[in-house]
Amino acid sequence: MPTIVVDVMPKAELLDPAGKAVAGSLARQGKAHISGVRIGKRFEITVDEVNEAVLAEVREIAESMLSNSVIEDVIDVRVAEDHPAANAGEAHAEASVSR
Amino acid sequence: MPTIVVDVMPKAELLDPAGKAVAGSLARQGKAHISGVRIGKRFEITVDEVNEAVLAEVREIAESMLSNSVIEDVIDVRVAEDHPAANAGEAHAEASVSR
Amino acid sequence: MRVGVVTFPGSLDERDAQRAVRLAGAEPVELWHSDHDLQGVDAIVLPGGFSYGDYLRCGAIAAHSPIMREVVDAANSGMPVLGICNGFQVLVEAHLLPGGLIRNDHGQFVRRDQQLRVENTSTAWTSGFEQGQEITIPLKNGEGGFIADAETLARIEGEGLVTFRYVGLNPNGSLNDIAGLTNERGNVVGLMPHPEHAVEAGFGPDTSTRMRSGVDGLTFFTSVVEQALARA
Amino acid sequence: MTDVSTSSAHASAPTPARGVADTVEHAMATPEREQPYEALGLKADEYAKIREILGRRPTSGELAMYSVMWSEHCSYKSSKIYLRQFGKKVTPKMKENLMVGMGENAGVVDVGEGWAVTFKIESHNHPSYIEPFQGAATGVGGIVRDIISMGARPVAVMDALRFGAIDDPDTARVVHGAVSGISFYGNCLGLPNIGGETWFDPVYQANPLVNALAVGVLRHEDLHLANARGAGNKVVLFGARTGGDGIGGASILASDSFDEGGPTKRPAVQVGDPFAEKVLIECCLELFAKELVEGIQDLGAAGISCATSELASNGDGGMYIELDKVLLRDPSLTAEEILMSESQERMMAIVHPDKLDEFLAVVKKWDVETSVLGEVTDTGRLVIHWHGEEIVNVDPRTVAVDGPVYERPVAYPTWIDALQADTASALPRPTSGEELRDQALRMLGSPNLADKSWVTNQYDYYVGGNTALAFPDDAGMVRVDEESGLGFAVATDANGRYCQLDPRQGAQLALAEAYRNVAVSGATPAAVSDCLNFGSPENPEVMWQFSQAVEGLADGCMELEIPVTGGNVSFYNQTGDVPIHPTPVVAVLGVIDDVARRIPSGWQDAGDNIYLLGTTALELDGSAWSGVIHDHLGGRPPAVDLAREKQLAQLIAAGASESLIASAHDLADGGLWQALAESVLRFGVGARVWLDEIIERDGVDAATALFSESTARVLVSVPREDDVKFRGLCEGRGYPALRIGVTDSVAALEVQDLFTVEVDELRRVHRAPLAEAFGPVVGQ
Ligand SMILES: Nc1ncnc2c1ncn2[C@@H]1O[C@H](COP(=O)(O)OP(=O)(O)O)[C@@H](O)[C@H]1O
Ligand SMILES: [Mg+2]
Repeated sequence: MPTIVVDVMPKAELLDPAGKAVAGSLARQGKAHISGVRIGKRFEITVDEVNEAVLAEVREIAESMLSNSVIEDVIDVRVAEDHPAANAGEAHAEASVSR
Repeated sequence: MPTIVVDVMPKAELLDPAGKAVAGSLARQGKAHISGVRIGKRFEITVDEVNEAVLAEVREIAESMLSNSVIEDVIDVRVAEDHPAANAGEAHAEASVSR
Repeated sequence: MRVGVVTFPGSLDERDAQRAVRLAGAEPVELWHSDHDLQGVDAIVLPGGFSYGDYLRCGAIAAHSPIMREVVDAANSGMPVLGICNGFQVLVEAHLLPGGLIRNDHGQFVRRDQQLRVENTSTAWTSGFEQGQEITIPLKNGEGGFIADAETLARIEGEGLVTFRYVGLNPNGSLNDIAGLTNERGNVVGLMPHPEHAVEAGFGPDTSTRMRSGVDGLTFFTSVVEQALARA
Repeated sequence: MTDVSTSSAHASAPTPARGVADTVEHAMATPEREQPYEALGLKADEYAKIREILGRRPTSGELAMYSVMWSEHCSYKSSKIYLRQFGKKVTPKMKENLMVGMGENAGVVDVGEGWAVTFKIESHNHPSYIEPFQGAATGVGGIVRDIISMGARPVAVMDALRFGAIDDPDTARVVHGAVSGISFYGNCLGLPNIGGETWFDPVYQANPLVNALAVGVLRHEDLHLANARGAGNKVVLFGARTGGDGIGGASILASDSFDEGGPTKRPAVQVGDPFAEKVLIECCLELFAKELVEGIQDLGAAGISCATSELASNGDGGMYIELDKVLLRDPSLTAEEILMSESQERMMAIVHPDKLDEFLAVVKKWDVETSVLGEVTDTGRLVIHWHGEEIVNVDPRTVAVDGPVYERPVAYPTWIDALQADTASALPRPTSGEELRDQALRMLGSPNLADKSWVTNQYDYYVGGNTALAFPDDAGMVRVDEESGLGFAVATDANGRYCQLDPRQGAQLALAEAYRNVAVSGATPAAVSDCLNFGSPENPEVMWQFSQAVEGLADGCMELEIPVTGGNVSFYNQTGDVPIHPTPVVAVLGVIDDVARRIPSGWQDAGDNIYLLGTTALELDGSAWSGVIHDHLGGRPPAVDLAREKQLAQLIAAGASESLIASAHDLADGGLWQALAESVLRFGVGARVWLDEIIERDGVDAATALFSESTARVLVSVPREDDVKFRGLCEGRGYPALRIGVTDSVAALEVQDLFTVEVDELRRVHRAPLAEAFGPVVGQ
């Protein structure tokens, strides 16, 4: 069954203590190339079919429930043509879908 | 500064209580097209530059620190050429990187 | 006076909230998440807990439940609503109160007897306190970090919406030590600490003189009852 | 993948393809087929026994059931012959208040006023090492389901934890994971955590112990037992869907010998969903309250195999199940995997057909998924079908009750004589005030005597509004009845060091300490549950330790006249060939008429008199002092005198009922010094103490007075105005009592003529070890 991927990230201007904690710990381990970490969520939503109506519905859910617009942004809603795990190692195509 | 995106998902064969709770709520709200939800994490890691060594380091961190291999899989580590938020609305290219 | 206490699947402190309502001299009324019926109550408490497991964002799924549509309408027409901990998160997710609540900055669940300063005594739930009074209320949460963007924060402070501030120790990284908020109208109040756990001597927080004897939380409930009496 | 409708090309061949059921018929037709019994943990003779019972080879489904149910974990095959003592060594008084004894999901104790309390402690050690967070979380989930199945409302949890050396690089991982797992699951269920233990010792390095305890309350008439009676009654599975969790081993069955592709990857870990469990609790309580179920059984280890065979064995003996009715999370699961799955948050109910609709309505109200799997029969057989074919046909008692029983070889450990001969009495003891102070602070700041707030600050003890005592007090206490104030208290204890020196006495010391901890809270001890953590039963020396510990515990309970109501055995706790110290964790439950009369463990007022009840001997073997200061373990643990413990408990109860006692704190690890320091630290009230009378009366030196771990001792503070009465009470009962100090408004602990420590310094030292090892203490 097709999967729609929704990516949600904390708003850039707000605190992300969890990301900060990971970045701090990496810095303490001497990982000098890494200057920042932010932690968001990735939703994999299995749908029975993909069409504009379904996509519109998922987009709506992404805005109203999967994210809280006061503190988070939905940064992407797209159809995963393949599960990324299946094609790790090669560039994979995902059709990005506008919000 | 360039960003490397790391996607981590709960292992497919394990229970994902978070996804289950969201799927249950969507079902109660009558969203009939959605049959399943799984919730993972999306890390945006800012690095000072992208090269094989940095990527290797991030891959290593993804496996050892950003995920718990007993219950989660790192499904993707890739360079985000543009912040996806910046180009939502059009197909965006992300170079996927093998694990 | 009848005070409704909403139970969501995963609510935990609803019986404590009912007890607090009773000890304040009012009648608790159980409200069920999937109903649309407020049963004619005069005020509402959204209790603490982990509604729907709180796996997505705390309070997020509960904010979409049927009863919340009624609660939002009632709140907008002035009914006193108190959100405690998870209830506060639900109020924030339902946009009845500004800002957001995120994972504690230290990443752990924390339980402690928390000192608070009462910053606003003109709300439905705080009129029995003195301005600036310091009270001790148990706190227990994993996601109590209050955040808002700079503009919202300035507005909250400017309009005096901050109702409680952490004193002595900020247990979760909340901006400006914010522990609780009210809306412009003062009928809706939300806070992370648990006043319903400080209503009965013997089961409350430690005080400076006696173990487990603090009852500062009772004033939340007597405030709303006394105002109702005054109006009647 | 599991597709029985497609007739496989191999269907007629001796080895069917994966997914096609190995039916009873097929098993009869292929008697010589090889089966992977060894990989499933069965011995050759056990496998032969199964063949003998069935009169044929088992089907792979039957093999799955027997292998999990005959495992050490489920069958108690090595421990059974010893555990029987708990049922035999009983006096009439011990049975008086026992509503349900050993053998059921959890024992039930009558606490008066029509109320009963049920409690049990269980281990989740091995899963908690592999994946500490989920392992510990599901440990809490599992024990709570045992409590629900008795018809009780769970009202509290506790956790007894043992980790490797505090500074080992792996310890922080296990501690962070286990503590946050317990915190997460218990907090989400709304169960106050009211106490437990946290120990560090290298012997638990790759084998942490995570023992979880749950307590439930019920009205007498609400008591339910899990059994399947009444032919025609429905067997219903409800709760979470069945997935591939915790069946690592079971995949062998489904693959190794049946499939050319090799084993599929099935995880050995289970993921917990406390929200699902919370809903399940409320759902079960409503089902019980509306009398819609005949019985409910929780699904824990061995999942459906266990629930069906136990329910059937405990009832009329027959059951018919259609396994393909089980709701699956993962449709690729085979029948064998479904039988063995340990997916969490599931329950099985026996429902009268007339009540099924109402049952389903309640379950629906709570959004819990359900499927009717089959019904109770009077055939005496447990018959399981898979898509219309019979894959299991067994006498359920042979699976659940009449499993193998071993009398394993027992050998007296040759090393123990030398160990016992190496007494700590020979170690140099400090004499100057300065030395004593230095050692006292080193002890207070050692991991096992240090403040455990790093752990306990992550636990909610407020929820429910009935918690009268919790950490850091000696016992947790919860109100049962809001009108009368009736309540219970529970404490858990075990000292692996003592048990290593002498497992029999060590077990009795654990019992004595838990008993004393309950007594000092003001409650009257009433019942015992235990979790026996040991090494491999195949090691005769371990078996000797086990036999000694059980005997000691059973004898001790008889002397104290409190029954063992249930518990758990965890074997194979070892790293390589090295077993852990024997660690029998003992939980004692007590009853108190009114929790308003509970006794605090620390000083709240200046000017009270401090009494030491009991006498002190040179008993430093196995002590915290010998371990911390000299890294020494040898000799014989302190003497136990259970008659005195009983007398002491009665004395405290009498003092409490006359409200003569302002605080009471038991003496255990770290001796008098530790009890004094903790009494100060509880509320920050200082004290002035003198040792000369102890030294004189008991003929000991100052170090012994401070650090000895002699038993049957308690520190009590008494308001001045009650002094005469209190002395009278002690004299009247012939219990030795010495006034050894007064509480003080000066924030310091002064041991007269020897040393003084400011409260701030005590606090700093006490708090340091866990924070240094695991990061800042939240909320401090
Ligand atoms: N893992 C834990 N969970 C809950 N409470 C704990 C835990 N570890 C220690 N405690 C609590 O901390 C306090 C001190 O523990 P401990 O020194 O072992 O007590 P005692 O010596 O009286 O048995 C007790 O109240 C105990 O219940
Ligand atoms: Mg104690």
